[in-house]
Amino acid sequence: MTAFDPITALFVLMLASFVGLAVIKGVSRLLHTPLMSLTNAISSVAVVGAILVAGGGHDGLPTWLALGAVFASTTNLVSGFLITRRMLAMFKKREPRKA
Amino acid sequence: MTAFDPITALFVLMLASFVGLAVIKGVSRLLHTPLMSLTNAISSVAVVGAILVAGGGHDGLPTWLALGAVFASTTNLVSGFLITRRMLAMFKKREPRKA
Amino acid sequence: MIFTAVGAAYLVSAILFILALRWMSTPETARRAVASAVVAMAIAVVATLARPDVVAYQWIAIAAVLGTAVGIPLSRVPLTAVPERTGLSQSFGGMAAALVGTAKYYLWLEEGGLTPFRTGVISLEVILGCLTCTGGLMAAAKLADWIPSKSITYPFQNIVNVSLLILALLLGVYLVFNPTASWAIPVIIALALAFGVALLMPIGGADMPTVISFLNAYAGISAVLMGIVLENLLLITAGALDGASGFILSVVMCKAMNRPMTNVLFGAFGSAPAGAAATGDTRTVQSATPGDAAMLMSQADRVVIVPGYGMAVAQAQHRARELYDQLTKRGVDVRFAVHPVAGRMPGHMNVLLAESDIPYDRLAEMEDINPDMPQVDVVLVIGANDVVNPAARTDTSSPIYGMPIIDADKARTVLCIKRSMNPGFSGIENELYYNANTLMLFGDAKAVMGEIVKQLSGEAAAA
Amino acid sequence: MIFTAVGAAYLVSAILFILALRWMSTPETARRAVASAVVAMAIAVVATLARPDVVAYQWIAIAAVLGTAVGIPLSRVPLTAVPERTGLSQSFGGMAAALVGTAKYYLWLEEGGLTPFRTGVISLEVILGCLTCTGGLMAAAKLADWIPSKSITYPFQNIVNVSLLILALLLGVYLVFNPTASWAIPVIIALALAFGVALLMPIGGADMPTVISFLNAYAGISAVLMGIVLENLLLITAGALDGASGFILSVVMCKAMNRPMTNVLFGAFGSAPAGAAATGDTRTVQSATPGDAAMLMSQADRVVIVPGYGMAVAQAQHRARELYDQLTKRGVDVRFAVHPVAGRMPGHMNVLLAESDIPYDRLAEMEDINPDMPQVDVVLVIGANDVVNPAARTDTSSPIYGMPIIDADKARTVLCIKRSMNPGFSGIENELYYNANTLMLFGDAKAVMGEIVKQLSGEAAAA
Ligand SMILES: NC(=O)c1ccc[n+]([C@@H]2O[C@H](COP(=O)([O-])OP(=O)(O)OC[C@H]3O[C@@H](n4cnc5c(N)ncnc54)[C@H](OP(=O)(O)O)[C@@H]3O)[C@@H](O)[C@H]2O)c1
Ligand SMILES: NC(=O)c1ccc[n+]([C@@H]2O[C@H](COP(=O)([O-])OP(=O)(O)OC[C@H]3O[C@@H](n4cnc5c(N)ncnc54)[C@H](OP(=O)(O)O)[C@@H]3O)[C@@H](O)[C@H]2O)c1
Repeated sequence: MTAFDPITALFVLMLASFVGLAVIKGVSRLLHTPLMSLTNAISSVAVVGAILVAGGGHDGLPTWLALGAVFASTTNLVSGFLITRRMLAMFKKREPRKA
Repeated sequence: MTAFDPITALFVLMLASFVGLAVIKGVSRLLHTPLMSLTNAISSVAVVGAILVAGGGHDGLPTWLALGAVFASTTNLVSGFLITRRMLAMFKKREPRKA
Repeated sequence: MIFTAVGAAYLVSAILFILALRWMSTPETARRAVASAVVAMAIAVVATLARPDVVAYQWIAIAAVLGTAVGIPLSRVPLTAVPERTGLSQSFGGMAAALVGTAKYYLWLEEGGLTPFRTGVISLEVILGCLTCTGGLMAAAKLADWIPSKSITYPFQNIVNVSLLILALLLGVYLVFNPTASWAIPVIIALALAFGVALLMPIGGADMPTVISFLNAYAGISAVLMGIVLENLLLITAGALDGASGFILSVVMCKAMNRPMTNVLFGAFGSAPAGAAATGDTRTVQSATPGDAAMLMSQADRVVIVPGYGMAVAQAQHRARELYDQLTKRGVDVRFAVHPVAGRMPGHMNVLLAESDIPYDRLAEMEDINPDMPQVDVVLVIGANDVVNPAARTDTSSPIYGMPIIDADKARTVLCIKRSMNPGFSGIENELYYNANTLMLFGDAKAVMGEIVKQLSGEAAAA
Repeated sequence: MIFTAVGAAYLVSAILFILALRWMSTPETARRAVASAVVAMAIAVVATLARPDVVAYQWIAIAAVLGTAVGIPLSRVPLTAVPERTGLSQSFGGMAAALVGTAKYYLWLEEGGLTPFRTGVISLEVILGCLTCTGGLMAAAKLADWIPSKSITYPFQNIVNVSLLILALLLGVYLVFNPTASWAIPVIIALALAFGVALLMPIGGADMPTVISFLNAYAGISAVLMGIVLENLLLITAGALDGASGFILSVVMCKAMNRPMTNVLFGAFGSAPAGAAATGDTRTVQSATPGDAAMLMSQADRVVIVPGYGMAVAQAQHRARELYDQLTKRGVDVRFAVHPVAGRMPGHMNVLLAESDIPYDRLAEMEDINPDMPQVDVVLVIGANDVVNPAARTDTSSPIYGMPIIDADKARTVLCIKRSMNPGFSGIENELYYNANTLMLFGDAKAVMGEIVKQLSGEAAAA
């Protein structure tokens, strides 16, 4: 789609890495476990790549491989977001129930 | 030169802005004045753009305008770096001379 | 036009992903973080489906439904199984990258679109994806005890491992110069898959968390490579975020364990430190009963609870909550001191304690609580060992020397719950147990804690 | 191939720029920051000159030599003139952006390369560049007193200003739909230049620092737009860094002055607060002589010096250093309390004190020193006013209410050096001067400080 050259890709990669390092450093230590599952979920945006290949209207092996990738990434996507939400819901400041 | 489309430009801009906000927030308050002159100097990388237009082998008005830009950016470049260096050289931890 | 719209959607999606990670900076904003990431993902997927070059939907839908069907149960695992879930997830991520890379290779082979640059990147993507795939699987299997978690070694192991990787890389280089030599692809895949297994073989189960964190970084990098292959800036950005997260968490773990980064970065070769395990010490320890412990704590002004891996194993976090309630009711000031590498993954204790509904403002970090330790009446150590081992401060010959610890030994009285005198993760003795102000409470953490709570509530009922 | 090499050079250059800003995080690493930025710039320029589409060098060399000739003296200005230098530099930056945008427009006009997108971005670049150019110039002129620095207002001023900007923008929109309507370019330039002047007219000299910081952000954005026009990722990145810096410094200033961002963001229309200037107060203040001050401080254990704008005006920083030396020699603990907006630009005091060789570990930030104030024997306020005005804490009707201040009034004794009872920047009375524990030292800061130092050193010589 977009015009593209390797240097542009590297530029974006470089900047995104700096952004990543900066934001992750700011994450509360309390939340390192949910952070791990959230970034797992985020990296399952690879599903976009899988859809692009699987949906290209080709036949044969490449499509089947890409469908495998759709499956694998969807798994990550769903389980990653759900478990992150589940874990985060546990963090409460004030005591909400009587034990 | 590089293949280019507006979305790519915006992507780079967005990421660079996040990087900028993150690194600038980390700058020591002690150094806010030199920071101002350093970023001035850095933004004088506009000289690259001026050179591209001025050196393109065209004639007439555009070249003269671009040469004006080369002059203006070089001024910033030189004075920005020199004054930043001068200011930073003043920051000393231990007392280096007898007053 | 439509491509510009899709590009704009990807841009918005990338911004939301970044904001999501920024919002993970405090628990208050963290729920917004998930919402933002979900929206970002939805935008990305919808925009992709709307692209004119995506024409076949039904199989994608089926694969997505299957993925969801597997994903939902995977998200319901008990919290103690989170490390293995993460390993599995890394494995799936690597698999996806490898599959897409391979698929794209064959597509370009048909269409004649292969350039040296493209094959080079595809090779890297496939290698990294495959090794993450089997590596993550192995890590998950060892953590879940599906396979023996102990370190498996054999002669020339390192040479074999390195050769597998070098062979795969050489084939990748060969492909750069002969992009259409398609026979090399399956060989690369096989080599990389084997390398992932071989890499994890010598690593003991206890070292898995660090490995998983590195695999996280690898999975991120393979997503970046996929982005380069597919010329997709969103994938590059998201992959870089994932990679940075894996990298930083690994650094945090290594630092908190005082182990050099390089040690783990270069494949975590080598086994977990063997250490001088329980060397038939003849010194005696003082033990106490849950009743004594209940008495001591109920009379204290300030109690600090130090949870460790043993609390996770015993699932004793709910008992800890009950103890917290009982003591708080009596006006005792109770706090939890959480060491950055207590347990088996970063933030492990925080999640467990949050699960049992302990308000997170009662959790203190090591640096904040250590200065207060001399004023603490009772420290209760629940299944923690290395993170309270004073040898880290004093004994230069100890493998954990230099690792920052929670100064439990500086409190007036220390109570330690564990099942035996066995060492913890690092396999070394703990002086703390022999101190004059230390009392041992032997037994399973859940059972002992239950006893203590029963004493306290019985006492309360009697009063 | 060569283009890939140039792109790679730009990539390295961008990385070095980012690292440079990261290294500004501490004074220790700051020198590395400049070195890294210089290298980055050199790489970028050399790579650009090496591009095959850059063919004519001699005029560029001449322009660069001229620029250097102007730049060197500009870097030698006294430190008190740094704000106006910054304004001038923003002005040059804006000019460069506007010139390149215009030049590119005419080139594309000849070559037929104009697209709606390109003309749109060029228009924005030219507008922003031009307004930054005249705005920066005006700010510099007001700060340097080349023109009267007071706020100049006339009826319907805001309407005139906004109309100028809107007209320019409308012409830009017209150009998007009629890219070749080249007559519009000079008109846009004229309007934007006029807007820059008009925008700065009503703003008093004292408000200039905030305006300069915003111009910084504007200059950054115009560099970004230039990068988009020239399809150059390095320019986009560097411009964004500059923009972010201007933006954050503005936020810091606004916050420390407790003024809403929007107040300044939308063009800083309106004049500096007029305030209720010295309202012929009948209360009396106690004044003291430099001799008293010398005595008081030499007998103190802990002295805190609070510098302000008056110290900069009087150039009294070197006397402050001498005082610091004299007191330190006597075993007095001397620290400097630096308010974030003391003086007239962010970090102003820090640079002046560094110039006079005061070690920067003796400079304390407001938040750190305030809790210690009740234990301080003597606070010496040198030409500071608003930043020590207790009305900010207590008087809800005060224009500076809510601005965080240095709690000088909580010290045992407060000495204030200033020339009169005139108010400071915000034009309001300062209760501090009337306090029972405050002694005024009237006179020029340099002269008074000189006296104090003379007393102390004379005393030292006599002893
Ligand atoms: N958090 C991370 O990210 C991470 C990652 C990698 C490695 N590590 C390492 O893991 C270690 C963590 O330290 P830690 O102090 O939390 O744990 P530890 O040193 O491994 O000690 C755990 C203790 O819990 C006891 N225990 C086990 N099961 C129990 C049960 N059911 N009931 C009661 N006690 C039980 C064990 O003693 P008994 O067998 O006698 O009961 C053991 O001594 C550190 O060495 C750290 O470097 C952490
Ligand atoms: N730093 C920034 O970035 C920035 C930016 C914009 C605005 N501001 C504003 O500037 C103000 C800074 O506060 P401040 O306390 O540093 O300064 P200030 O409130 O402006 O007060 C300066 C004082 O110094 C005295 N003074 C002037 N020349 C003197 C001389 N030669 N010798 C002795 N005293 C002299 C003046 O009193 P006399 O006339 O009686 O001598 C005046 O009261 C704040 O209101 C802040 O909001 C700062």
